[in-house]
Amino acid sequence: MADASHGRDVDELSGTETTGHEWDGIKELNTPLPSWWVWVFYATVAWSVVYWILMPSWPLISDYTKGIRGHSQRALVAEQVAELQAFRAERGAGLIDAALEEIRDTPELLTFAMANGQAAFGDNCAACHGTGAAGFVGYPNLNDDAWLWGGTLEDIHQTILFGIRSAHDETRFGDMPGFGRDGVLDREQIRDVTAYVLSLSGLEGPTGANLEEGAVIYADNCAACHGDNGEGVHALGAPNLADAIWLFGSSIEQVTESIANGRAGVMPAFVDRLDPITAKSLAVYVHSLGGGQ
Amino acid sequence: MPDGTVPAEAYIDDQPLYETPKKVYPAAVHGPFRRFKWFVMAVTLGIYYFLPFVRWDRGPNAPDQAVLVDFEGRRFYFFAIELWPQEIYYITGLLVLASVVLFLANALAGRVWCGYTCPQTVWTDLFLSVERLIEGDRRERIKLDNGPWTPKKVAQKATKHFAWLMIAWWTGGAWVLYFADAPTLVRDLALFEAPWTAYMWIGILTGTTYLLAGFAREQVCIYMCPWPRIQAALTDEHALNVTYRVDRGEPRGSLKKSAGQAAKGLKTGDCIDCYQCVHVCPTGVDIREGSQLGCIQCGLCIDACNTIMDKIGKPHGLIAYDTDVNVGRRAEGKPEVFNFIRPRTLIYTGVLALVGSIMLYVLVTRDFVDVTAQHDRNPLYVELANGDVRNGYRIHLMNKRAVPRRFLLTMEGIEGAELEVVGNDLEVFGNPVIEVGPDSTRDVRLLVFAPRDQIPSKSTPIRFRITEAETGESATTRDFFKAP
Amino acid sequence: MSIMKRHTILEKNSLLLTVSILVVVSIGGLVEIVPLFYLKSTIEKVEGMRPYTPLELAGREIYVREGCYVCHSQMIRPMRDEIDRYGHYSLAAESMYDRPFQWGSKRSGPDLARVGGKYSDQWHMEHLINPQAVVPASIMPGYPHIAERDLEVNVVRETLRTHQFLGVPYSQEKIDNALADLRAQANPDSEGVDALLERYPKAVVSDFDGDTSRLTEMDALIAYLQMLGTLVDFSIYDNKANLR
Amino acid sequence: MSAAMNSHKTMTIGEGGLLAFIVVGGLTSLVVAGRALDTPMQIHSFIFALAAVLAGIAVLKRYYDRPAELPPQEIDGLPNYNMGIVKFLTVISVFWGVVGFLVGLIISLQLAWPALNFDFEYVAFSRLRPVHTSAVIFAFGGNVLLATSFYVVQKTCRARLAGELAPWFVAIGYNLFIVIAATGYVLGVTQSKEYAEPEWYADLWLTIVWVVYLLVFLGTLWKRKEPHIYVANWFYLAFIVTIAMLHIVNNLTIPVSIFSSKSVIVWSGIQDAMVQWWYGHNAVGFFLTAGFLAIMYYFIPKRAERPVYSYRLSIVHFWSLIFIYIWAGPHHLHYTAVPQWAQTLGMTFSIMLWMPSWGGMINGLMTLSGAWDKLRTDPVLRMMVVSVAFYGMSTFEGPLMSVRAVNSLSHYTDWTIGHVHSGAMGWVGYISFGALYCLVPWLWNRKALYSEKLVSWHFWLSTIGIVLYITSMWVAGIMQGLMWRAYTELGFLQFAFIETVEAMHPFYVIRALGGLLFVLGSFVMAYNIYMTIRHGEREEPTREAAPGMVPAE
Repeated sequence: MADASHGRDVDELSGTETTGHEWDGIKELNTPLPSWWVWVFYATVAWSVVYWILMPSWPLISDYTKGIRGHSQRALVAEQVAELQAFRAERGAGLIDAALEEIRDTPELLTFAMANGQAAFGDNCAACHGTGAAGFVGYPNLNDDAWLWGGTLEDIHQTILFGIRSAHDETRFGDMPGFGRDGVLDREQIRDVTAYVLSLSGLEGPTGANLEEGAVIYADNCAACHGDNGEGVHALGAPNLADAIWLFGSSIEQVTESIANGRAGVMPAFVDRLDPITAKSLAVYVHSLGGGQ
Repeated sequence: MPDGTVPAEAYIDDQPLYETPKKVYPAAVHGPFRRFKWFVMAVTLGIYYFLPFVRWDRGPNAPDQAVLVDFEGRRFYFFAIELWPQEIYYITGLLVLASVVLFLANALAGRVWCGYTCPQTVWTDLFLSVERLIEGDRRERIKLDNGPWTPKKVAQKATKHFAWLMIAWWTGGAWVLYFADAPTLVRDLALFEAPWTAYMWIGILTGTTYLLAGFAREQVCIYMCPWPRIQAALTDEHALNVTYRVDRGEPRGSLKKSAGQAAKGLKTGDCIDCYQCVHVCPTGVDIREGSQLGCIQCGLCIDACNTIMDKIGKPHGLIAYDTDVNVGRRAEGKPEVFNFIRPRTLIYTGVLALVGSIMLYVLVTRDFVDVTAQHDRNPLYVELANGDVRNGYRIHLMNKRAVPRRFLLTMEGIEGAELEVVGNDLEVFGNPVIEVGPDSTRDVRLLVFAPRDQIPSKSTPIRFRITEAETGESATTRDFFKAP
Repeated sequence: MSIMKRHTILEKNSLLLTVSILVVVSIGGLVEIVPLFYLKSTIEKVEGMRPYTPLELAGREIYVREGCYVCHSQMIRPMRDEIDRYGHYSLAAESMYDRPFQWGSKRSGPDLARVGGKYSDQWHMEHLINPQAVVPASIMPGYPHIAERDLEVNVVRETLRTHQFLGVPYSQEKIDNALADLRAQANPDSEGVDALLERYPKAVVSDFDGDTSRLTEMDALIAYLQMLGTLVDFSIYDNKANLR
Repeated sequence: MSAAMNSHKTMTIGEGGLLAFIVVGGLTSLVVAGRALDTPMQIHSFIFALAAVLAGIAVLKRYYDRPAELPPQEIDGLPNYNMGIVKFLTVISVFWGVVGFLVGLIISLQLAWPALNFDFEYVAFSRLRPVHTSAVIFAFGGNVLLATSFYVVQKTCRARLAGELAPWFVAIGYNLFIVIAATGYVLGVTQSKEYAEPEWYADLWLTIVWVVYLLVFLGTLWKRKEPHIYVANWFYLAFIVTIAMLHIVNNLTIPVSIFSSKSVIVWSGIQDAMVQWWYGHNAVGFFLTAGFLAIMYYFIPKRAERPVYSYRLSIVHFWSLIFIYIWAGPHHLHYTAVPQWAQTLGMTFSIMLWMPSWGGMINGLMTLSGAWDKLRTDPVLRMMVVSVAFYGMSTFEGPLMSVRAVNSLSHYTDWTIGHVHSGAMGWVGYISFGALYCLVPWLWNRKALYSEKLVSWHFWLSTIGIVLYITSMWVAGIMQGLMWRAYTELGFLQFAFIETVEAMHPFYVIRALGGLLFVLGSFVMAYNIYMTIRHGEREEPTREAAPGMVPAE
């Protein structure tokens, strides 16, 4: 087995020298490395070096090497998002001249308005109305079919643009006075009218209240805005009192509070914050949530 | 430690760290296997290079390229078949089919894939034939490589590499044509108006083709490719393999030596040790050493040996496709058997037929319409002024035909429920009808109104169905109706 | 003497071999990890980050216990589609109080980095109890036991103290009031709400599981989910100052 | 030293010390059990206490049963190998393998049919998945590594394993860790760091066990009769040393109380992420690669009876592999909040890792040149060669997936799962099966396995299983990635997330089928190994049993 001239151990099958060691019958050949292996390894190293030069790579004492391409993933994605937004704006250009109904009834415009409106809603409206537009006490649920200021596309668009009791000149006002606070009604009268208002939607009023008294007080003080049968008036932002929906709550305490101290929820005007396309999109989106009339 | 050997450290660095492998100079060969290889090469390369230009009419709204991977539109077109992203599972089926086919081929005839159809083999063969055309056959090439750098050598080498690069470039070019409309892309490429990714891919594939087929060649098969190892593990003793018939060939010797031996009455083999089988081998192995890693079983040594056998007047088949079983049987003096139908091949064929028919079935009965629903998560339901309850859904309709279609949307599960699709006026008997454009999807917002007294529970299972009136094609999806 | 020949020294000395291995495998980690502690650019400057409230922290432990991280990532990558789907890409600063981090490595379910405030408490509760009841195609397991089980509060203070020891800004006041804060957050009518909000601005106070009479694990988990990704004030966050 | 003590029996320092350790440990566990602040801690400290009692009895029994003299280092000039421990570890490896694969099958079925979670917390997917990963990596893989390392280090050093009780402490202690870890996951005890989920007390315990393991291994190397340390032992050593380093750094936690199972990690957020994936990736690199390359370096040349292909390739690829591997961790954090410089390093080093990884593949495969015909007849060798092929494929796919552009598509999807399983089932699984099939007849003095035909069955079942698994996951992952980033013509996302979940269903079914075949294969192996141990070979062995056998114990 051993090569006579060199005293080296050579594997018969491959004709390669071994290292001369043996572990539990295992020997090692002294085969040189395949050249392609070495060259591909060098190539990967060279490629890495180039990559390090181009891109942010090595950490230093107070900073890291930025790479000569000035690459930044965050800058890149900001560009991509801006591009996408520009693309969408271009696609949405049709919204500028389209009437709101037209937007709703044209699938391409609607798809755009819905997606755009949804994104804008999350950014601008969700804080008060909730991300699902289900509202909170004092902040109307936009999903249901009760609308203080009207639920047509045009009404919603108006409300979004100019707000309610907002600082904008064109905003809409409605005044629900504090009948107790202002001394218009006394405690007993408030109790009676509370019972009457609750009875309009079949709810139980405070004990001991006089419903007939309440009806009279209602006719004198409330019907002007809320209508004779409590059906409400959109133009005044006076809610329907006969339905199942209560913005400020339907408990005796809550209704009493509303009558005694009044209510004046505020919705900001968005006309200066949103571009016309987005405002229209929002109107269509909110309308589509289900309550739109 | 065996005595008398020198310890490793004494001579460990006598040798270079790495060595360049001995270059293989395959010689030209003629015969049926060579002709078959030419044929396979022509067919496979022909398909590869020209398939992108084949047209297939799909109507006005779809591309007319027979085979197209449309990343932008996220569609895959293969003649009459069109796949959407969520149908990529067909590819799983194809991959499984491909591996079973490979297994079956292996059980029948070993590494036929390696020998004839593997791209590495095909392109290496192509590059070799170009090399042979320009630099001459084996002997000339060896002489050229060992000779000095004469102008003629420079010219020959330059021509060869130029030709190789052209082929490689064409190869890369053909690749990108599968991803866009081929004639347009060819024009754009020529006018340098194509997207940079196209040039990048062409560049990458030109480089890899040039390196792999021009230089790496058999090294890929010997060191890098996993299939030879798996193949060797999957094969069995009935599979056909290119085999040197030791019993007939040995003891080998030159004609003269054999004649001498025969004169002495000693046994002589048919192998005249002419080395033709080694010279024609594209991976440079000596088939007479038995089965080995390097052999891709292309059969060229069979052609070479048969040519020699003709010349010396001996029968063909000293090297032949043979099985291990027959090697054993001949040694025992039994007749040869070729057992192509055995449990293994039957199982493969069975699996192949099964997977194939499942895929065919799925493909034939493939839905051209689909619907999914997504319930509003916030709020789950809305109570309306009159006490009714409303739920909102996002309905996603898919029309996989190349024509616009109208679907009737209905809901089962709650009596008296009303459906309203936002911004959609079409309806039939109170049920919305939604139009979806050709080969596209549409999202609509659906509002479902249910009278309070008709709602059975807090969470009522419902089912949406979309139906195309003319064809009756329909699809359904499950969801729930939520109530307080 | 070549390197090859020198290698025989290592082959004959196991201790030297051990030490050499240790040195060779230490380098990569040192170069990649240590700078993350001293490079100022590693964590962005943001407004709004605060440590978890005791209830959120308890919810986070349930999130960890149930193995939510196995299927849900909390890391929105700076890619167009992820920003569209989930919101602003996640900042390093947003997980500065996360021990351990919950970035995840697989999305069998959607990313949760900004799930806070996206869905209603009620949806979360129904979904956690029986996911298929609200999302029929979901493959998520149901976790009804979370709604049934009372929240274990016996190591709340110790947990906060351990975080404090490791440098999380939990003041002594926060630790002292940990239990009160924990209860207040799950009951909007309770007295401690104002004090809680003072200690933990932007904390979401809600009756998460719809039952104020009990403090369940569901309360804690939903409280955690509802605050995810809501702390950083992106209206004043300077994207350009933190490019990387 | 044994000659001096032939008259009367005394306890060795090891025995006495271990007993003292057991008593102290047991008492501590009881105290903790009594005052535990949560149920899992109570259960676990009772398990520890019970283990201490049993271990104490075992040590004492062993002491009273043993002759006064300790086992000699050599008998008639031949090393007196300690094979009892290897036998124990071999059997327990098979057990954990079957358990781990089975849990994997269960969770894959849960993804296809979520009703199989039964709304029961202890079997929910999210709690069982760490059971699966830990069972296959640490319980199955770890025990195979312990078994083979104890076998290989003895054989290639021609020396008896260092210590008498220490190896048993390592083996039993390690498996106690597994039990604590697995029961912990089911009970909800986890620190949520992938592949490092066990809580502080389990980590502490593993640290003790691991240090003893290193000492046993080094001790045996010190006793070696061969002048040089064999290449397999370099890899084992790198595996043991590096895993110790990774384990300690990644699990630096402060318990909220020593009576509570909960702890708080010292790293936070981004640094924790970096440490975790530095650990996680190198658990792959040093546990599942270096450790199993060591197995390859012994069992393939041994089984094929061929010399190792290239000594110098061993050197070059060993050092380049361990140096480069450690850098590759950040490729798990591409596009995350980790600074891009770290991602760049992770990616480039992953690319540079390609050839060092393939060095192992070349050395494994080319060792078989000259013995290629043996593949036709020896199903065990067949398994090992396919394992090396899978190693080659996954170490090519790995660098590919570390490229940021590819990773942006593949990350978070099932492509990663497919990649991991081609490495885990193909490479780690097959090389382990091969080693176990080699070891069992050698250890129990059988001429051959009970049935080589059953090995073929195992091979075929699991190969088809792997093909189904990786093709389905690969395609599924790409589909998922493409669907997530698909936009409509109007520039809005095309698919809701839940639609991508729905589209995964057929793939999950195919994957579960693949898993089922793999599990069936492991049953066949368990039966075959059981029958080999009980009865020896059934058929006439088709080939000679491996030479160089030394009677066990």
